[in-house]
Order: sequence, then C-alpha cells, then structure tokens
Amino acid sequence: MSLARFSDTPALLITRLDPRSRIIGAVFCVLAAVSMTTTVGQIGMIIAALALATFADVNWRDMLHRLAHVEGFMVVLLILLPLSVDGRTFIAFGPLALSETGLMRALAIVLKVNASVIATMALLATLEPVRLGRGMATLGVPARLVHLLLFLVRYQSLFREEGARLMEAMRARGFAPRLDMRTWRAYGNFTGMLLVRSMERAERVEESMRCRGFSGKFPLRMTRALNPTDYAFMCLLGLLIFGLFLLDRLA
Amino acid sequence: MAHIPDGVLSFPVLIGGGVIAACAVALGLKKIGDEDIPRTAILASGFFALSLFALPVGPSSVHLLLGGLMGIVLGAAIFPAVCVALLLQAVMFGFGGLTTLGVNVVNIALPGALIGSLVAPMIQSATPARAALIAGVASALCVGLTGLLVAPALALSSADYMFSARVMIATYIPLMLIEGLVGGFCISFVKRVKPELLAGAA
Amino acid sequence: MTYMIEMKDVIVERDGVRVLDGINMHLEHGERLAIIGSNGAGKTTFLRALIGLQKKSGGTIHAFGRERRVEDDFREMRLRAAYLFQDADDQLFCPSVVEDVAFGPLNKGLSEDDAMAKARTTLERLGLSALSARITRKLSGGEKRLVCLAAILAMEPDVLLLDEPTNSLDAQHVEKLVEILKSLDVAMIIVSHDRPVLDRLASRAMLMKNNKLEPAVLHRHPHVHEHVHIHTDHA
Amino acid sequence: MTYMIEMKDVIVERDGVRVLDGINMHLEHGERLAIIGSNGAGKTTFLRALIGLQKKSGGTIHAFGRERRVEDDFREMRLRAAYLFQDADDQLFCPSVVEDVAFGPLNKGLSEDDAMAKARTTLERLGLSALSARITRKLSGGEKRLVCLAAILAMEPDVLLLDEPTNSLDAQHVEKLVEILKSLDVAMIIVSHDRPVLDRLASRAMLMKNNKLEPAVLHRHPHVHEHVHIHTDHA
Ligand SMILES: Nc1ncnc2c1ncn2[C@@H]1O[C@H](COP(=O)(O)OP(=O)(O)OP(=O)(O)O)[C@@H](O)[C@H]1O
Ligand SMILES: Nc1ncnc2c1ncn2[C@@H]1O[C@H](COP(=O)(O)OP(=O)(O)OP(=O)(O)O)[C@@H](O)[C@H]1O
Ligand SMILES: [Mg+2]
Ligand SMILES: [Mg+2]
Repeated sequence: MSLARFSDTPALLITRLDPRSRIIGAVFCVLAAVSMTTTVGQIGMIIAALALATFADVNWRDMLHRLAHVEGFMVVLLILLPLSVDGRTFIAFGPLALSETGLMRALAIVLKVNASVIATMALLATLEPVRLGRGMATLGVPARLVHLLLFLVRYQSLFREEGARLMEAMRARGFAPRLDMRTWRAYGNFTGMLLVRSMERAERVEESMRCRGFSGKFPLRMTRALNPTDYAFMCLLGLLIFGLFLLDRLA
Repeated sequence: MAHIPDGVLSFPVLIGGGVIAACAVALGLKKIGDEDIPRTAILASGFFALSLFALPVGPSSVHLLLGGLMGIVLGAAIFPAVCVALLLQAVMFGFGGLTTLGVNVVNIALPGALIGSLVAPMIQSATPARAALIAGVASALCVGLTGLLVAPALALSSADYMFSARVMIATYIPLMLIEGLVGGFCISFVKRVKPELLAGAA
Repeated sequence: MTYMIEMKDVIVERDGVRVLDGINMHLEHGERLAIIGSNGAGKTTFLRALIGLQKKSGGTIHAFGRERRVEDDFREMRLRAAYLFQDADDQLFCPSVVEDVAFGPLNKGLSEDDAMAKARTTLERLGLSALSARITRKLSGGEKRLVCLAAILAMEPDVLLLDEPTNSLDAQHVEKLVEILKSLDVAMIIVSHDRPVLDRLASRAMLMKNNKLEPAVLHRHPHVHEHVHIHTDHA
Repeated sequence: MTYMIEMKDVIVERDGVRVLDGINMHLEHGERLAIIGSNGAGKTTFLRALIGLQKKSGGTIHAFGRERRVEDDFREMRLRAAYLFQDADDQLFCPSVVEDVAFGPLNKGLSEDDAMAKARTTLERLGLSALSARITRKLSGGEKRLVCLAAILAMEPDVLLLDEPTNSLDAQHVEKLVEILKSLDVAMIIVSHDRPVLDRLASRAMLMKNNKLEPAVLHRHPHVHEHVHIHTDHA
C-alpha cells in the first residue's frame, strides 16, 4: 500500500523539491498547525495544507482513506470530550449533556489533527522513503539512524509479503480465527516464524556484506546543493505560516 | 491508541517526550556498533511488518504493539528501532505524528526496554514452556505500561482529557490479554526453532 | 452440471491490471488437470482465485454442489480443496513437522489427540515418519515440500491444487512425489513447467495464455535428442 | 601447486552431523567447474566453507598463493573470490541499484567518485544501465539476479562462486545470464541442478555424494527420446 504514486508524469511543484525542503517544510507546517489557538487560524491551516496537497502528487482517494483512519483513532476522545468537559450545555439528550466548551475543544482537535495529517501527506508521503532518508542524513540526523531507516524501508515490505503469504497458507488450511487457545497459538507461531525468518535473513545479509568487503563502515552519499526553487518554496511557506499566525493571534 | 497524532498533546508534554526519547535513542545507538546495524535493522523490519498486520479476532481485528518482544530481542536497540519505525509509519501511513514522535517512542519502547532487559536473561536459560510464561507476562505488562504512559501524556496535556484517559486505559485490558498470549506462544516457538534469536540482546 | 468445480467467466485484477480475463474451467471426479503457461501468465493467481484467496471482480465459482461467493463459502470449500503453495517456506509455520501436519485436521474440528494421530498416520503413509519430530525450519528444500504435501493430505481433501509441486526438487524427490500423487484417488489441478512430470500425471491439459485458459492436448512423439549426462569416473 | 584455489581433506560439521567429510578440490585459471549433487548433499555448505563463512573442523584451504585460516585471511580472499547468493534479496541491501553495485568497490578502498564510475561501467557492460537509478526493492526477480551479478563483478574478482544462478529465472533471463557468464574471463565454480546450463558453461564437473566430492565427466550422446508436447487445439 503505497500512498504516493511516484509517477513519471510532469513533476508538480512539490515533487520537484529537494527532500530537505520538504522535511523542513513539513515540520514547520505541523508545528504551526499544532500551535493555532483560534478556529480561524485552525481552518486557515487546513486550507493551507490542502493547497500544498494540490501542488503535490497526492492521490486524493488515499488521502480520504487515511483521514478516515485517523478519525477512527480519535473517536473515543472526540465523543467523550463534549460529554465530560464542564461548561454551558449546548444540547442535551436525556441525561447526556453535551457542553459547548467540550464541543469546541473537540472541534479544535479535529482541525489541528487533520491539518497536520494533510500537510505531512502532501510534503512527505509523496517522497520516496529512500530520498527521505537521504534528506534526513544531510540535515544532520545520525548516520546510524538513517541506515536503520533505509534498511527498514528495504526489508519491511519483503516481510509483509512473506507474512501475507503465511496468513494465506493458514487460511488455505481452513484456519478461522476464534477466541480460543488454538487461535492464539497459531498467531504465536505466525509471529515467531516471521521473526525467525527475519533473523535468518539478517544473517544471510550480513554474510553477503562481508563477502563484499564490508568492515563495519557505511558509505553514505551526499545530495546536491539546494536550488532556487527550494529557497523560493521555503520563503513562501514561511510567509504563509507567518500570515496565518498573525490571523490566529489577531482574530 | 498508542500512536498519538499531531495536534492532541500540549507543548510541554511534547517537549518532555522528545527530550527523553532523544536521550534514549542516543543511548541505544551507542550500544549498537556500525557492524550491528544490518542485524538490528532487519529484525526491526520484521517487527515493523508484524505490527502492521491486522490479526482477525472474532469479528474485529487487532494490531500488536510488540513492545515486550522487541525489548527481549533487541535490548536497548529498541529505542532507535521504534523511532525509525514510527517515523516511517507516520509518513507512509499517517499513524502517529511528527511532533508526537518522541512521546510515542517513549510510550512504546520504554516499557519494552525496562521489562525486556529484566526478563531476557531469565528467558535464555528457561525451558520453552517457562520462557513462554515469562514472555507472556512480560508482553502483557508492557502493553499495560504503555497504556499507563499514554494516559498521563493525555491528562498532563489538558485536564479535559482526564475522563477520556481513564476510558482509554480500560481498552488496554483486552489488548494486554491478547498480546500476552501471542507473545508467550511466539517465544515458545522461537525457543524451540531458533534459540539464538534470544541470545544477542544488548 | 455435476462438475466438482466449475469457474465461469472469472475476471481478476491485480493493481488495476487484468491478470485473468474471463476464465472458464471445470473439473470432474478423478480428473488430473494440467495447467501450463509462461512465467507471469497468471497460473498462481488462477489457483488463488479458485479458493477465494484472491478477490475476483467478475464471474462465478461453483464447487462441491454450490456457488462460492463470500469468505464463509470459501472457508468451507478450502477444507475440501487443498492448496499446495508454490513455495514451501510460505506454507510451514509450526515449530515441528507433526504439529504442522496436524494443523489442518484441527481446523476441521478434530480433537487435539485425533489430529495428532491423523498427522502421524499421514506422515507414515508417505514414508516421512522419520521427520515427524524435526523442526520445520531445518529441513532441506525437498523435505519441506514433502511435508507440505503431507500437511494438505492430512485434511483428506477431495481436490488437490498443486502449484509447481516439483520445483527445486532433485530427481529422486521428484520420483517420490510423482509416485505418491499417482497413488492418490483424488482430483487434481497441477500447475507446472515440468513437462515429463505432467506427462506422467495429467489426464487433461489447459494452457494459460493472454489471460485466458484454453484447452490443450498433451501428446507425445519420439525425438532424437542430444542429452547431457554426468557420470562419475567409476560409475 | 599453482592452483588458484585448493581444498584438502576439508571436514565440516553442522549440528554435530558431518556434512562434508574430506573434500578435495582444486581450481585452475580459466576453469569453469560444475558441482552437482542431490538436495541436501552439501553443495551450498561447500561453497560457504571455501570462503570461510562456514567453519571447518579439519583440512586446509589454499587460495591465491597462500593458506587461508582465520577470518582476516578469508576477508582478503573474499574480495577476490566473489560469491553469488542463492537469494538475491540477501545481496541487494542498498537503496538504489547503482549504490549497491558501488558498495564492493567502496569497500575495496576506491573513492566515492571512482566507485560510482566503476559501478556505472559495470552495469553498462552487462547492458543494465537502464536499471542504474532504480530502487532495488522494486526490481523483478530476474532483474535482481542480474544486478547481483553486476554487484560482484564490479569487485573485479578472480573467481566467481555461483550457487544455483539460474534458479527461478525465466528462459529469457537464463539466456542473458549464460551469455554474460560465457563472455567473462574469470574462473568459476557453478552449483546447479540445471544440466543444459551446465552443459553450455562448464569445462569440468564434480559430483557431491556421500559427503565427498568426486570427479565426474560431462558428456553428451544422442538419444531417442519420447518427448511430450502440449499443443492448443488451434495451434
Ligand atoms: N502481489 C502482486 N501484486 C500485483 N501484481 C502481481 C502480484 N503478484 C503477481 N502479480 C502479477 O500478476 C501476473 C500473474 O502472476 P502469477 O503469479 O499468477 O503468474 P504465474 O503464471 O503463476 O507465474 P510463474 O510461472 O512465474 O509462477 C503477473 O503479471 C504478475 O506481475
Ligand atoms: N542451518 C542448518 N543447520 C543445520 N544443518 C543444516 C542447516 N542448513 C543445512 N543443513 C544440513 O546440511 C546439509 C547440507 O545442506 P546444503 O544446504 O549444503 O545442501 P545443498 O547441496 O546445497 O542442497 P540444495 O540442493 O537443496 O541447495 C543438509 O543435510 C542439511 O540438512
Ligand atoms: Mg506461479
Ligand atoms: Mg544449496
């Protein structure tokens, strides 16, 4: 399930940017989204994030999918806030009273969370993870951490495919999950098998690295300098965020 | 809900989580040498892939947190491993967030690191059945501790979250059970098939 | 209309590409149907679609007397139509051989003891008793394949779906597998690139081509052939 | 005594079982030695022991003019005796193709620029330039195999150790691989079950049997043969 299309179609503005500008941009957007204190500012941030998404090669159906998922995660919080926070009653269903303050808090969270997700998706999900790793390295993230990330990108999909085939094999032999010991043991075996296979894979990869003279030092390649488009993008984004802040504080 | 998204927590909590996580990740990176990176990373890939599987349970499905198992197998390397995994997850799938990365790393990896380092030596010398029991309890405890960390992260951010935090802790109880059982059977499998996997924790 | 299995106009898409485009196929009692076709033709996808592991976007599948539509239909069907995976490593996930072989019977509802007994007799019938307590991860490739076969035969299926069963086996193991399959009295669909094996096993053949299955004829004629042999000096 | 590689009475045990029991073997310049044997005979173990990935419990290994005993000896040896792994996913661990191919040369001490240049010329020589910027994870099985070959050839080895190089490749990729290997001027040890490929490549053969390697003769004779063909009705 790749969210970005990584297409070869004529590059949109965002897809032409250096990974560094996109990482910095994403961090600033999310920080800004999180700091907005008024509904006006929060809605402004959502609009800004959506604007970014239209300049990126975002797959809108995936975007909706992802947003629905995130909302699902927060559902407990969103339902409980209007019920539990004290304040003027907005609407009452029998003994259940929804407070106005609680509703406003919930609304603020929904707006902030969605603005962050949309901005992250626009700037980073459309970035090939390998380039993300390289960008992080040039921004000063420790090399070991970057290598961990690059290996993770390389092997997690492999293990997910292996795992999916194992699951199918279980179903093909009539496995139906129930709430009994056999089900948990089957899942334990599945988990264990995938771990053992990753361990064996790790051993073989280490050997093949030794065969190519690996002595414990990783080479890491640098990327080119930022170009004017990148500077222009960061300036514009900075101005936009600054403007939204003014709006937020003055509104 | 161990993957707290951006926009829910307050700045002091985010900064606190970030600082603790940064120290722990730095410590973990120190513990693994350059030559251990491929092994750690590929094992971490296995755990990450596992955490993405929605295991059907009755009519619903669950994702495993795997904190306990990771702690047992990876040792202190759990911090950098969880850190990159959560970053990738936030970027690729939209679970968790960028500003909450630190808090989420602490919530998932800290219980694993503490309990894992405690039980790993016991598991190494135990029979498969005993190892399964220990690992099962450890896995369940890690889930519980994660719940106990998520709750104050919410409650400290805003008094409004207090009630929600309590409800959320309750949702961790069935998860503890499931993860305990699966973790126990998993370690019993590993113990019989490839005990070396449990020998190398830092 | 009393075919064991029948597929009509089945369409399957993967990543937006039509991998199967109107498949028609049927299998009668006792038949051994060979399916051939080049790499990537869609043979594995066809088998997976047949037992509902791969979602179809059109067409119908009938098996054992009724239509199979949703997961529940297929779940019941899979207990009777056993699938041998292309890669043995994907199929084995229990610690020991006997546990793996007992997994299917357990899912069929047998008690723990009965399932173990069933697993043991199946292994014995295939001459694999010696492997019973071995750890599946540490078997050689050929042994893994035979254990997978035992695992699905222990379910006493009515139909076997075999995806390249002789892959990565040496000549001896191929021989053993063919003998076992020939001795079984169940219908089979066999996907394979191995023509000599198909020749010995199959009663009918179909070719996967242009995303469709078309009838094919298995026939043989004598050939003069340069054949490479390897002999040891003192052989 | 001027063999490139020589193994004398090598013994290897795995899990307490003698998998290799007194192996004697040598390889001369320009030779292409085929190694055959049934599943589990010990062919992979033999290759691994040769370059020190598998510990031996007896015997001696000489390579490139001196004995190889400890890890440091083998480390240097592995830069000249390149091993093609059975599974390409073990070998391609760098993000992009060109980086992976440059990994060996970098470890040999070349500068970043030189290593990249070396990688590019190697890929070009094998006709794989088009793949150079691709992400390794997203290559097809056949492409992965060929890139692995490029990765070890970029180290300019004197000997190639190939473990079932044509496994799971389709006919086209097999053809390309064989052509490339035939065009190379290095000694090789080739483990394979694929007799026609060995016939085209090998200059000498040995058989792994009863945990020992014995000389074997590759020879061909015409055969009258029943050959099975599958035709479609309208073919
Ligand atoms: N996971 C997947 N996602 C998308 N497309 C896939 C996937 N797996 C296979 N395909 C495509 O589906 C088509 C059919 O694949 P399938 O595995 O059914 O072929 P096959 O006939 O079994 O080939 P082989 O002889 O190599 O096993 C191929 O073109 C392949 O590229
Ligand atoms: N990890 C392991 N631990 C213990 N024994 C092993 C292990 N791997 C292989 N063996 C045993 O070592 C023997 C030789 O295995 P090896 O892989 O060298 O055979 P091979 O000739 O390469 O076979 P194949 O043609 O199937 O690849 C086998 O009997 C096998 O059971
Ligand atoms: Mg197939
Ligand atoms: Mg081998």
